[in-house]
Amino acid sequence: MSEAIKTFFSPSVLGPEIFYGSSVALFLIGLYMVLVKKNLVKIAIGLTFIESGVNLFLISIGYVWGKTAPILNKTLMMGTPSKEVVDPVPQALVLTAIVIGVAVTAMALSIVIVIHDKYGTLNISKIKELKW
Amino acid sequence: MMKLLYFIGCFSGGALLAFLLGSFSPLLKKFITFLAVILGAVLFATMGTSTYQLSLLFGNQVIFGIDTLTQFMVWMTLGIAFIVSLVLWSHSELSPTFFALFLLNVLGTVLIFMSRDIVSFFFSWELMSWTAFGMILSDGWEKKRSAAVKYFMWSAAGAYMVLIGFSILFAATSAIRFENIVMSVGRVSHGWLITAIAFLVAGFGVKAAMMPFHVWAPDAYSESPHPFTGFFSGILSKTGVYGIFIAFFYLAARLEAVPMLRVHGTSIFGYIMVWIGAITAFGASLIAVHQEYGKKLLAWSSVSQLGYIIFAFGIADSLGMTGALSHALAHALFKALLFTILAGVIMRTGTDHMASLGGLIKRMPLSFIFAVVGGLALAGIPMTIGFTSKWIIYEAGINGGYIFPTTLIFAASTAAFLYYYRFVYSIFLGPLHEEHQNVKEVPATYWISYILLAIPIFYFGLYPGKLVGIISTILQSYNLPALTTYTATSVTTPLGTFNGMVVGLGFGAALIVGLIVYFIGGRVRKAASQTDKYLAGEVVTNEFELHYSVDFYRFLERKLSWLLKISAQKFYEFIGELIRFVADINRKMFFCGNGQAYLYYMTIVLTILILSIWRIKP
Amino acid sequence: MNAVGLNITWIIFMPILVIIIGLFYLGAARKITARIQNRYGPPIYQNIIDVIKLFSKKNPTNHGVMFSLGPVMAFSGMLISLLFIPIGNKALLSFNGDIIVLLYLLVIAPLGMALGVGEGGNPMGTIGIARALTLMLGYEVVLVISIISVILYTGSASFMEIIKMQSGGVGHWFIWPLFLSALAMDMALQGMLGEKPFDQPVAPHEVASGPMVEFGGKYLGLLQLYHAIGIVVETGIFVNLFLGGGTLFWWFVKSFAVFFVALLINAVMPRFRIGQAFAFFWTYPAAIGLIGLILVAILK
Amino acid sequence: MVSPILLIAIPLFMAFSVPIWGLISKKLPKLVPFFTFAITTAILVSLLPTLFSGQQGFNLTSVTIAGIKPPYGINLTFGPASAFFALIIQLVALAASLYLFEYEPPEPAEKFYMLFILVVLGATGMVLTGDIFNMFVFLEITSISSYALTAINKTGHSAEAGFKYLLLGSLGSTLFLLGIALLYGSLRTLNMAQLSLYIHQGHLDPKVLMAVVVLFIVGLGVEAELLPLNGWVPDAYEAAPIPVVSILSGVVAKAGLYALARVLYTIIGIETGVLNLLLIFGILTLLSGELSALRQKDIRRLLAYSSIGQMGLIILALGGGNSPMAMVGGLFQAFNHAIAKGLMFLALGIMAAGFNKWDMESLAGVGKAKPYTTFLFTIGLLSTLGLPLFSGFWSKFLIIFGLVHSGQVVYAALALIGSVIEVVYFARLLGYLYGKDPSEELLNSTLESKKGFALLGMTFLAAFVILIGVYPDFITNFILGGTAELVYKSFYISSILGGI
Amino acid sequence: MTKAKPPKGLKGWAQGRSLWMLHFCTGCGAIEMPPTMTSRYDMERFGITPMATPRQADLLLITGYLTVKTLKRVIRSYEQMPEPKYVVGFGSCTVNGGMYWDSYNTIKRLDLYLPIDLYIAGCMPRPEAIIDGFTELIEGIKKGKFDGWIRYKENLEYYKRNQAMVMDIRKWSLDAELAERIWNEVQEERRKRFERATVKHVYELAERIPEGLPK
Repeated sequence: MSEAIKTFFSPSVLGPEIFYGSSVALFLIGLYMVLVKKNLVKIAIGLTFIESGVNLFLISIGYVWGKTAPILNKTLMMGTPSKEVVDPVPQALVLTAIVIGVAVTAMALSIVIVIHDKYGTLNISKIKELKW
Repeated sequence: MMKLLYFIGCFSGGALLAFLLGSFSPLLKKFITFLAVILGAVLFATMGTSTYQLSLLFGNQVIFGIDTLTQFMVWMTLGIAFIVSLVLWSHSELSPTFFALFLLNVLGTVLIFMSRDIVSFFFSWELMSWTAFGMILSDGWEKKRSAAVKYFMWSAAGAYMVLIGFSILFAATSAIRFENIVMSVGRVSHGWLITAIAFLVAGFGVKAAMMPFHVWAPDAYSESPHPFTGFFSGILSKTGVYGIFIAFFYLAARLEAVPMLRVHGTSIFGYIMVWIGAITAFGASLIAVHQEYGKKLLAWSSVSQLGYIIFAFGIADSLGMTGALSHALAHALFKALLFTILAGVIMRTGTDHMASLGGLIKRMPLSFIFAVVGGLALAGIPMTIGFTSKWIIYEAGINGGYIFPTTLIFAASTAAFLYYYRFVYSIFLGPLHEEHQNVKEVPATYWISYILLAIPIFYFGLYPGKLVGIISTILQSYNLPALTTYTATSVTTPLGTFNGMVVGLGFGAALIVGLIVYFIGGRVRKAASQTDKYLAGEVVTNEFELHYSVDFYRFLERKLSWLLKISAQKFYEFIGELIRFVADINRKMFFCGNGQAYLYYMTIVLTILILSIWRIKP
Repeated sequence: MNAVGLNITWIIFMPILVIIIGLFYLGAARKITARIQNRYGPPIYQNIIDVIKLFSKKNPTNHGVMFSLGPVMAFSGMLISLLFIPIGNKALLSFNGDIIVLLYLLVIAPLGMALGVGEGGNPMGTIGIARALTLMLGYEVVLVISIISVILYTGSASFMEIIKMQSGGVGHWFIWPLFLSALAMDMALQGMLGEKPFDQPVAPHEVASGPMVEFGGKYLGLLQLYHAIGIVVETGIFVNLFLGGGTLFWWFVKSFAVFFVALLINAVMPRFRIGQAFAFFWTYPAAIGLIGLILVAILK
Repeated sequence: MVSPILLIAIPLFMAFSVPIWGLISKKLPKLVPFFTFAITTAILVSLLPTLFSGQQGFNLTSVTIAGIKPPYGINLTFGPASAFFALIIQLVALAASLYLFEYEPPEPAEKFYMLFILVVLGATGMVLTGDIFNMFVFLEITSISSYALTAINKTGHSAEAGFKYLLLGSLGSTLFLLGIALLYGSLRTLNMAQLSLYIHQGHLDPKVLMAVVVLFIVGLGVEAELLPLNGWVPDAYEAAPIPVVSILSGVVAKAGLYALARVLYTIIGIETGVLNLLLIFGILTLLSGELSALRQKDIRRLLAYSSIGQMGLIILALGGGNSPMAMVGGLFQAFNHAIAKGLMFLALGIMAAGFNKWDMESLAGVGKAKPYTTFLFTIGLLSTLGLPLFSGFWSKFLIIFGLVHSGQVVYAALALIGSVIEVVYFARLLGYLYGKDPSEELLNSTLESKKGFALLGMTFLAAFVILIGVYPDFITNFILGGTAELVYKSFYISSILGGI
Repeated sequence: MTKAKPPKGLKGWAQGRSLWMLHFCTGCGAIEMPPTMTSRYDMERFGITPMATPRQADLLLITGYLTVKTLKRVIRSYEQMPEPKYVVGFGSCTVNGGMYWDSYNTIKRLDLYLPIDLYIAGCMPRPEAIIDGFTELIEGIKKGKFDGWIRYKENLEYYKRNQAMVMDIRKWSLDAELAERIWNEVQEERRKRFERATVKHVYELAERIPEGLPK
């Protein structure tokens, strides 16, 4: 089963473009939500979409087909680690970025709650008391 | 080095002390100001002609130097500053800030004349500009705001034009000292040189109230604190004149070399300045004729007189330069005198609305006498310094062949009689108003300052050669053409001669003859009362308005309305409207308040930039 | 030494002579005007009688020190101007000042009078002064244009130089080459002399003789003297600039001829309104003068 | 051993220990920011002498973290530029923290202080770090704390402003992250020196490089208040509490500016033509900011727009980087702007204290009601206008000279037109402040004498303004060093990587 | 105190030969003046010219009847003239009221209020008569015969009292103090007379005829 999946996702079939493509797709979906949707919550979700797209892009940079996770164990210590594991740095980056993304989303949603309390609406085009 | 620091420290320390201690005692602020000016003058006297270096920016040496021109201008400045500080003894109501800013202003003005490099020049220039603004505001009230803002805006615009001119010169020559710029100005291309000098002249022209950059001047002069106005109009405008002199001196020789710019035997800049000066003088004096407020009238008159100076600078030969510099001094003296007198009148009566004044000769005879003296100089009557300088300017204009501008200048001078008579008549002559029956003469500080100002006015009028001598020395030290045909009492130009002493003695003798004839005539009867006038047998009471002073030259105004309608003010107001419109559009577009719109802008910028990447060739 | 002594004597006697001749001018003016109007007219020395009478009047009203000083200053100012204009090839003081100096000396007199009138405080007097100054703004421009064209033509602003250049007979007078300038200046002269159609400042029917309204007795006497000198000086400028000066006799003949032209115009013309007069000066005479000036500038 | 790490470590510790202090005494958390910044400022000042040694006249130290040397480990760089910006941040933060002594923050107060310290911490981290991803992290720390601080009032306005800020800020930082990803994907390193070296050696496709530039400019432009990305600025400045505003303009914006300068100058390099972009962005930001302020009635918004204009001027100066003069002017202006704007906002806070109306009409005549505060405000204002005797004069002078020197006369002229507009609205503002009589309400508001500590902090800033205005050489060495560090890539690279 | 005398000799001659007149064109005499001044009779032969203001004038012409209202202005103008000054009355109206003898608002005898130097009789006098009168005036002035202004000064109180009978002199007199005093006296007198007034007295008062003649 895992072999089948492996084959299906192998570069010979789809290539690494699938990751880039889907990250761009995520980014664009997020952008669409952010730019078109009027609901604050949807906009917040759009932001997370964009973030996910960027995160996917980041991690797919470092992914090398057929290598293992960058966890040092005895097997790896025997050979040359750099040739057998994927690049560990993007993974670390993505972990950090995800955490940050969560924080931003939480922040956004908490502000949305306040806005809903005070304005009674979530429509972004009605929330413009501060202007000019 | 140390002397310069003492000099700067004297003024800035005085300013600090006046600011800090002034709120405790009004006497202290006046005393400190007075002392600082005197001390500064003493220090300056000990400095002689020398050069000082200060390490200021990035360890660069900025240069302050004193030469004959500097001495001339600085003594003028310190003299008028002394007059102002003297007059200020009677003005406790002004805030300590005013006194502090006044000292800083004097310092800035003096440093302008002393600076020998771009950095220190611009530093002093800006210092002088903003302190003057502060002074307008420190005395400030509701209605003065617009005048102050207008002044500040224009002086900033002027300063920035100067800055651009200087920075072009710097970029082209990599030198900040004037002497180095002169040495390497040959490397500058013609285009840049013309741009630089255009910016410089326009920038200095703002300060010298050159049309069409004059619109700030009447308002600012008339709204500035009354004792200070004489300094403001007499000296601060001269910094612009000085700047034009400097710009021309350092760059004109280079411009002369450009053949396509030569018109009428001189560079086209000179020609343009002659015309601008003439139009400024003529237009401003026509406007001055129709003013209803004394300060406004004198302010427009200042603009007009500065037009004479610009006119003379444009001619730029020995006569023109001499005329310009001597008129700079003349204008400083008589305008300071007239503004100080007006300050006294305002102090005593509380208004400068000419129709509300009148008949003050009965209560303030001294002020009247000196108003006549100042007016004689303003109108350019022989025996006063005003004639000496104007005469040289006329001769320069005719001698240089600038016939039409000279005609305009003459007309401006005639218009000066018109507004001057209106000024002195409406304020001092005519019937005395009921509410001014108990007005007192100005205090001693005032009339001492009148006398101090009147002495040089007459001295240089009777000894025109002395004035020309001073200026010739200055011009010779700059290797400029100088007028050399003069004796102590007379000046000779290619066209004619003027002997101040002969005119003075002759007029004195004529006056004696006139008085003898007068006393032959026997006794006179004093008028029974103020209303003892011929009014077709009618008797009027004091309440009846007999003071002919509103719309004094109505008939003239009617005939000239087409000319007076042309207004730079309206043009600038249109520009201002336009800018406000653009500002509002900008504000409502980029800061519309909708968070999503901001994201749109971000996306658009991102898209445009990303798309523009494809244009990059690898 | 002798020449200097003569000069000083001349300087002292000249004014007296000019005053008397000026008063005769005024008398002649009245006589001529009367004859034009088919009247007999007063004797030609009538103005001398008037002056004597005016100085003999008692207790004219005085409104203050400046009021008294005004006519004195007017008289003295005219007197000093007189010394700066060469009369009959006699230079007097005119080596010490040129035409422009004279132009500004000429201003002292009206200014003094204006200050005196001002202290008189009569609104009609002030209106007269305002009119006079407006008129002055009008004709001064024309005058200056003409004078500049003469200076441009000769290259000198000194009277004696200009007169010297015109020596050698009628054909050398500048009125021929500078005809347009001379014409413009003559128009300006009409305003300067205050003859009709430019007598708005003193118009007796409108402002009760304008500036003179409060002056009586010796004040008026001084002003009469001032006026008498003024006529000689003002016509003298024209004579010196355009008619080539001349010996004493011919100088006064020419001067009177110039005045006579003004008188003829005066006798037959009504009065302009002040605005019209001002506008007139800035249109036709100024245009004529400018054309003349341009011609000089081109031909020179 | 004093190490630059302490500049980050101490605030981090203090920030999270605020609740503990709160347990001891309710009043103690108030003091924590001040003491934190006092300590960090002291550390910074004690570190300054090490900067000015060595052959070039200045020195750049690289501090490794956890013992792994760059380019493999994360490092902090402590050079003149970093130290200069750190100094700006610490000075403003110190003055603002003094203001907090008499300030009643919105509840929960402890979190307010915590976030307050975190913003400064993040900004300090941004200017000190030598690793680009680390910079992203610190950027996020700064910006998330700023969102929270902006919205902390819990009013509708503050929430709205906070949300707008969050929208733009998070999208911007995501784009920044994307740029980092592109760089890492191409060059496989995150160390800035290494990146700089590789780019300099031409290992990067120019198109990718430009894409990275675009992403960085747009990403960091949100913090640096570039034109179309600055919609949040006036709103946040209007809605946030005054100490936060001074921090936003003096600290956050400067950190964003530093990041932009560091990334574009050191990593990308000016030879790639980024300067034109900066010039265009700069001039548009400048003109838009000044024009928007022209008819503004609310003083907070006015200052916000003015702040935008000033940032535009700095960006413009950075765009004139062909001439070191403009660059020096830009950095100098960054310093002046931070100090002066911080001063103005703090003074404004006292002017409107106990009164809470911020439009010109209500505050008219405050010069008579609260003379000393208004005096300090005026000093900041005059410095912003670039008038002599105040520090702003020198920076504006240098910027214009530098711009013209680098051939950008038109930009210089446009910038000066913007300055004239600035003069107009500030002069009008001064007219209001001094020209009228104060209203009854204003006279009855909180006295300025009750705000002694805040005034102390502001006096401290004002003293800096005047000191530098009178004697600019007090700080110019520092700025020259900073300029050199930013512009001379080889020096930076060799200092970090130990020679090439 | 030496008594003032009219000028003689050169002064008198000049004064006579140069009479500047201020003509108060109150009645039909005004019609007779233009022919006298213009081509036919040409008064300017004698140096007589019209002047616009009393300050410059020597001669005050009252050319016809005077109402009380006009009288005030005439007095004011007369007092403003410099000395020596002469007054000439034209026609019978100035002598005794003429055809206005019973008018309620004209004055009948001008010499009660102003010192008249010369009357020219007639209703109205023709230009020939006027010329004749002026010639006599000129000759008289040359000889120092006319001294009206001196009489006016010496009998000022008398004239003022007479004037006070018909008008409020306080406002119209140059010498304000004297006018005030006389006015108060006259009013006091009047009040007393009203207190003991009968109908007959009231009629008398209404006629308002002053008593006595100047010495």
